[in-house]
Amino acid sequence: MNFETIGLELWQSTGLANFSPGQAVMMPICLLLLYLGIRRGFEPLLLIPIGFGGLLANIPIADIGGPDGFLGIIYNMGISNGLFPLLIFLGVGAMTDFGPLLAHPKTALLGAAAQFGIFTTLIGALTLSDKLDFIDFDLGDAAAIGIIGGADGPTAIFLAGKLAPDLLGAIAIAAYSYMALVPIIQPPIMRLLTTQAEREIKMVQLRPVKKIELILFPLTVLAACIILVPDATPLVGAVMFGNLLKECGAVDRLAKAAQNELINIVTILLGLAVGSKLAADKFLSAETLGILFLGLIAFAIGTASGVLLAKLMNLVSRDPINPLIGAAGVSAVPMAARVVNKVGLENNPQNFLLMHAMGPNVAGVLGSAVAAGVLLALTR
Amino acid sequence: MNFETIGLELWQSTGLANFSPGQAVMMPICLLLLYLGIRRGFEPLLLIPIGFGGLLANIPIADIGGPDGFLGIIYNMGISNGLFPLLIFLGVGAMTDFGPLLAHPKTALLGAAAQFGIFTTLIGALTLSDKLDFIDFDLGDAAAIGIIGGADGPTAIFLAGKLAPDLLGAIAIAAYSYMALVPIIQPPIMRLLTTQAEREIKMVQLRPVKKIELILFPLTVLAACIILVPDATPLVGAVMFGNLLKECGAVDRLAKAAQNELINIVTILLGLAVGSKLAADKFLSAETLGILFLGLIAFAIGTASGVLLAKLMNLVSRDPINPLIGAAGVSAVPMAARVVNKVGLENNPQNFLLMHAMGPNVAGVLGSAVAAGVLLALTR
Amino acid sequence: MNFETIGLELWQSTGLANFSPGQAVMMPICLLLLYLGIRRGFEPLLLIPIGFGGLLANIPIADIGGPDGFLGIIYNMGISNGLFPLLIFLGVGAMTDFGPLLAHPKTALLGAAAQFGIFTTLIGALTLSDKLDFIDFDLGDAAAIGIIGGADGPTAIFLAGKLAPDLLGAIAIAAYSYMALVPIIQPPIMRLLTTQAEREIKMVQLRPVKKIELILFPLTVLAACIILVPDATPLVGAVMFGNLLKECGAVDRLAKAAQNELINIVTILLGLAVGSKLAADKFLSAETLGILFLGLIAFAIGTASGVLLAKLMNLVSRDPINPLIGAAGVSAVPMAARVVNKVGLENNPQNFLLMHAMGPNVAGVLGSAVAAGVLLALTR
Amino acid sequence: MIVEGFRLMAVGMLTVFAFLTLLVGLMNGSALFFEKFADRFPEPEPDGSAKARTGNTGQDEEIALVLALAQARRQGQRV
Amino acid sequence: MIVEGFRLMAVGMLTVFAFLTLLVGLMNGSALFFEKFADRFPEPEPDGSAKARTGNTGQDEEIALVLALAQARRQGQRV
Amino acid sequence: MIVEGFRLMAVGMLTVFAFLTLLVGLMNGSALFFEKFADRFPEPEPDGSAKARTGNTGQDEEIALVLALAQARRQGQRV
Ligand code: NA
Ligand code: NA
Ligand code: NA
Repeated sequence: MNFETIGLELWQSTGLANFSPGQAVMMPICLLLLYLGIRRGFEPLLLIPIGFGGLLANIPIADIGGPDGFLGIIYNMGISNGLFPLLIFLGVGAMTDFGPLLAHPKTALLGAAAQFGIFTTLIGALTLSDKLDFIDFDLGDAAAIGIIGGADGPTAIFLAGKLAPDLLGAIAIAAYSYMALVPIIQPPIMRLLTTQAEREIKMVQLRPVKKIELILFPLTVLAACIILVPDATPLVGAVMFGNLLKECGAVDRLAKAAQNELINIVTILLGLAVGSKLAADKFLSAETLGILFLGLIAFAIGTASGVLLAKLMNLVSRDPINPLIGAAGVSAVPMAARVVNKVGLENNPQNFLLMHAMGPNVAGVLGSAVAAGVLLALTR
Repeated sequence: MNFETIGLELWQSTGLANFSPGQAVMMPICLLLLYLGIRRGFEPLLLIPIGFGGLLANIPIADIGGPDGFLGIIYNMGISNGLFPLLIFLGVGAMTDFGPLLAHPKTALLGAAAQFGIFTTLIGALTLSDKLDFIDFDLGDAAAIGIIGGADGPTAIFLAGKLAPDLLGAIAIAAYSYMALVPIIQPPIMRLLTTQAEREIKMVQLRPVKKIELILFPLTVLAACIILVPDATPLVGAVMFGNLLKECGAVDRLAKAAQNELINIVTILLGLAVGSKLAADKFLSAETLGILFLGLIAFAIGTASGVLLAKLMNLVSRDPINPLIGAAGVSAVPMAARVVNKVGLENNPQNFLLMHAMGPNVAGVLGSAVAAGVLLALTR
Repeated sequence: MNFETIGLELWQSTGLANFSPGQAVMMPICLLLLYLGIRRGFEPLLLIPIGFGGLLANIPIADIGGPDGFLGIIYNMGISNGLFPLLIFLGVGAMTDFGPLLAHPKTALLGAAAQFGIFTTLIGALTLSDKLDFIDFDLGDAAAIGIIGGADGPTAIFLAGKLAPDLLGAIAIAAYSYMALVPIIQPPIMRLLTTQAEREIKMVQLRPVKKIELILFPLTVLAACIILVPDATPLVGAVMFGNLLKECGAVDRLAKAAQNELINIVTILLGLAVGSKLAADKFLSAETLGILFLGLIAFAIGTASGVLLAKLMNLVSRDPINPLIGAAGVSAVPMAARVVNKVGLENNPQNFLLMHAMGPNVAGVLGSAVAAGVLLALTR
Repeated sequence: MIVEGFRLMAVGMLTVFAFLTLLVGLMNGSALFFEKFADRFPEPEPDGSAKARTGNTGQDEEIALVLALAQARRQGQRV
Repeated sequence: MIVEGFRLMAVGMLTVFAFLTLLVGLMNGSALFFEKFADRFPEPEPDGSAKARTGNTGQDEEIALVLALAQARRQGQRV
Repeated sequence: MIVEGFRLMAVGMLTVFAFLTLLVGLMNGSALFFEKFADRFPEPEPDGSAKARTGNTGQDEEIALVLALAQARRQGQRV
């Protein structure tokens, strides 16, 4: 035993002696995510596990995000194969009420228009990759970046896990951060594209929806998806299975399990595993900046597209649609619908748009799942 | 970009253009399962997930039931290795009260007699395979088909997953459907084999059972199973571990977890994964018709055997046994016991047989688990 | 069909005909564990699943603990890769209040001193292996045995799963049994090393702790661990992630999931899987006796070290510390803190030491996790 | 490759609109159908009596009741 | 192979009956035993006081109480 | 190999003490810091109003309320 040797050995085994510059940079970034989640209420259910997972993944020596590490094991158990995002979607379906959409079907089209942001961003990513030497996205990467515009965490994680696993960390963070920032991103665009008169439009009250319609709805959606976009059926099927459990009334204990224990446990595991992709060597790159920039564009264009289609529909439709609700088509359920409600109330304190906005809001979830299916099929 | 090419490509990527005839036939069959589960109350906890899983498994292109698909992944995680049925059994054990059996031990024999349906059906399957050119069952297939007569979902899925994975879908559906049909299948047989006088037999009231007997019971059963049929110990052990958690009183939080979150989550996953075996190429065959036919026979023979043994026991026993309770020996807990109660009340409105029927009912679970162990050992 | 052959075959398939002597010996040992858990309240949440798992693992023919058996599958799913103990630790973190430690930081050192038992025992194990021909421990084995002195189940299982899987059964049983025996092991040592006057020392009331301190605490601990002992971050990180979920106030549904469904389900699975290591061929050996003996030493030395450091601190500290609380530094949360409280009350019925003892108690959890990290790094 | 991006946009937006348009049609059709045949699909009462109808719940309750009775009887008759 | 089926039936039904017969014997034995030595295995009171006996629950309650007190104290003393 | 054991003890106990000593320092520092700047980190009220501050809970409640209202409206208006 040589004390000098032991001392040196001790020092060399510390984290301090082994920090890479990248890891040192990532630590405050992950702490920022935790701060945003805890203090600012930015999607805390996801950003807190992701941020903490990011801390763990950037610890020197321990290699917690590696294939034999704690987070790497969870990643391989449920992200690389797509299982966890689908189980989350199952729980989301079991918590979602599609009644407002059934009460006013044509607002579903607003949820289609908002997906325009996805594809514009995809082209933007390819252009960026083409113009800038230090950024390099292939088609799969571009598709996974575009899906940020879907404003749907599980869809983005599912697609990124399949098409661009190295970008998964940045994509997930962009998706959840911008979803949390919807109250800041959307209102200026909504105001810019609408007149005061349009924002004051009162919509006709929603018709009552029958229980049998609610029960058949998940099967209807699945049928439409099978007929037109079979590649989207894993995502759409998971949501709709959850929704059938909820609506059918015969299996309440399974519905409650999907809404609670299943989604909570999987959220913890999924968040940690996504955090493992914040390891410095993957996250710290020009690509990440590009992804954050492109994600913002995606949200903006999606919002604008929804609003503009609503205005277009008013040209041909009998019952007027308040174009603000088009902004909810990006999904970001239920935040975007709340933003619509808030902007509506600013213009007319008696104009409650929340339920009207829930229609395009949930349709946007289906719209992005379908877009993800198309992208998965055509870029694989 | 050529619009004609895109149009063709789009069309070729639709589900409509890719439906195989088999898949088209399976869709209404799966919808029927959902209808039976939701509207008719046919074992909804299982048939709804199975039916929905069947829809997903028959979607063209998506290959959701394949090894890399959503359902295929779940299947390989918990059905092919037997884990999910055992965890369900653990939860079943944590929910089962063996008190009625302890209060009247000899009714356990009725749960043994009812297993005669399993072995008759096994021979029937071999005979069918022998006589009909278009049906081909090997010994393992026949054993897995026979176990339908055990009227126990987890046991049937466990055994079929090991011995006849290709037939798993048909076997699970037959098992759960006939369990739901017990109120239709059993009463005619019960009435045919008993006289009015027999059906009116009143049984002596059950003795009180001590807590210590309930605590020792799971260990007693495990001991008997180890001594005689070690091959059945995974199934019997899982039930009895769950029951020990429930009865011992020292680990209520584990018992509640087994009764709720664990069994609910696993039921969702197991149901979906079993549904993956409804893929047309596996399900649509003469074999499936054979299985449905044989399964019905199995239930009928099991019922008859239970009733007949009860009559036989009355020849030698002091305290008379109402032979109706023999029918509960098939298991199908607690449906078969309820049927016994109902038929009993038809003949004597003061004769409550439910608790008396619970004895053979739960003994039937053990009986079929033991039979499954024997079959597993001798046909592997 | 030859009846004699069938009879012989039947007999040969029974457990009775196949019991190995070792298996026959293990059965009463496992029953003893169940008895201790159920009737004596010895860590029932763990010892009941472990004992039952041990019964299953020692059943002849069935090979339930083997790689394709029920328990073997669970073992490979979560013990060999360390996942289950870490998830348990996550739940433990979500249930632990570090307020008492924050209120009186320097008592953390008592949780450091108590780890002396770990390393003494390690050396003891190496000495035993050196002196006795029939006992053979390598360095990894000795480290895993030493960690019994950490008095922390998940840490012990995590480390033994990595360094000495064959000894896992004995190590887990020693750890949990001695944790349950803390009320018997510790008081004599505590009384021997302290004077009546010392045992009557009243400590100053704990200062109030701010919410923000509680929220930052998990991040502080993680930071200290990253800086000094990155190898311990999987264990420490899991506890602290759970604690952050609890304290941050923004994700109550995840915190509740970690405290309930996640930890309960994982406890069931972990207990059964640990039980699989009670298979006779691994458990019945001179090594097991050695482990039980060494584990007891480890607890005793850990207790003594904590008490002695408290006395030493009183020589230099302003506010006096009741040396009894040093005994809580072994962890065994919260049993050891309760023992301290009880011994304190014996000497002064007005002297409530429980909250003061909780500080070293939870610090001991961190201390043993750090020790485990060092051992993992240096013996691998 | 940017050209490929425009192709994806065309295919993708077409598909998304086709899907949701089809869904609008199906939802409208379903609404009309159940409006027309409302008498053949009676709504469950708002007080949740629908739940009582499903075999499952009712049956569990009955069994639970009987088991509780049995337990009480056992405990009451204890010497 | 049908012959093999009959062999399975013989072995299987024998085993099932042997198992459940053994179980009947063990249950009857256990009932007799605990009847005879009822005084040495007192039944827990029906009001569930048995649960209070297990160390686990009692201990958790005590700890929870103390923790709650501590929390209250901390919050009460806040400036 | 026993020598190796003593080496492990030295390294291990040193590390454990270093870690917990560092932690003591950080905890004391944190206590001092938040004592000094207590005005800039107001404590949430003991009645748990802190929870109401996090966007999440409040938002869920609002949505839940609206959904409940909508459901009630739907069921009330049913013909
Ligand atoms: Na969307
Ligand atoms: Na049965
Ligand atoms: Na410890």
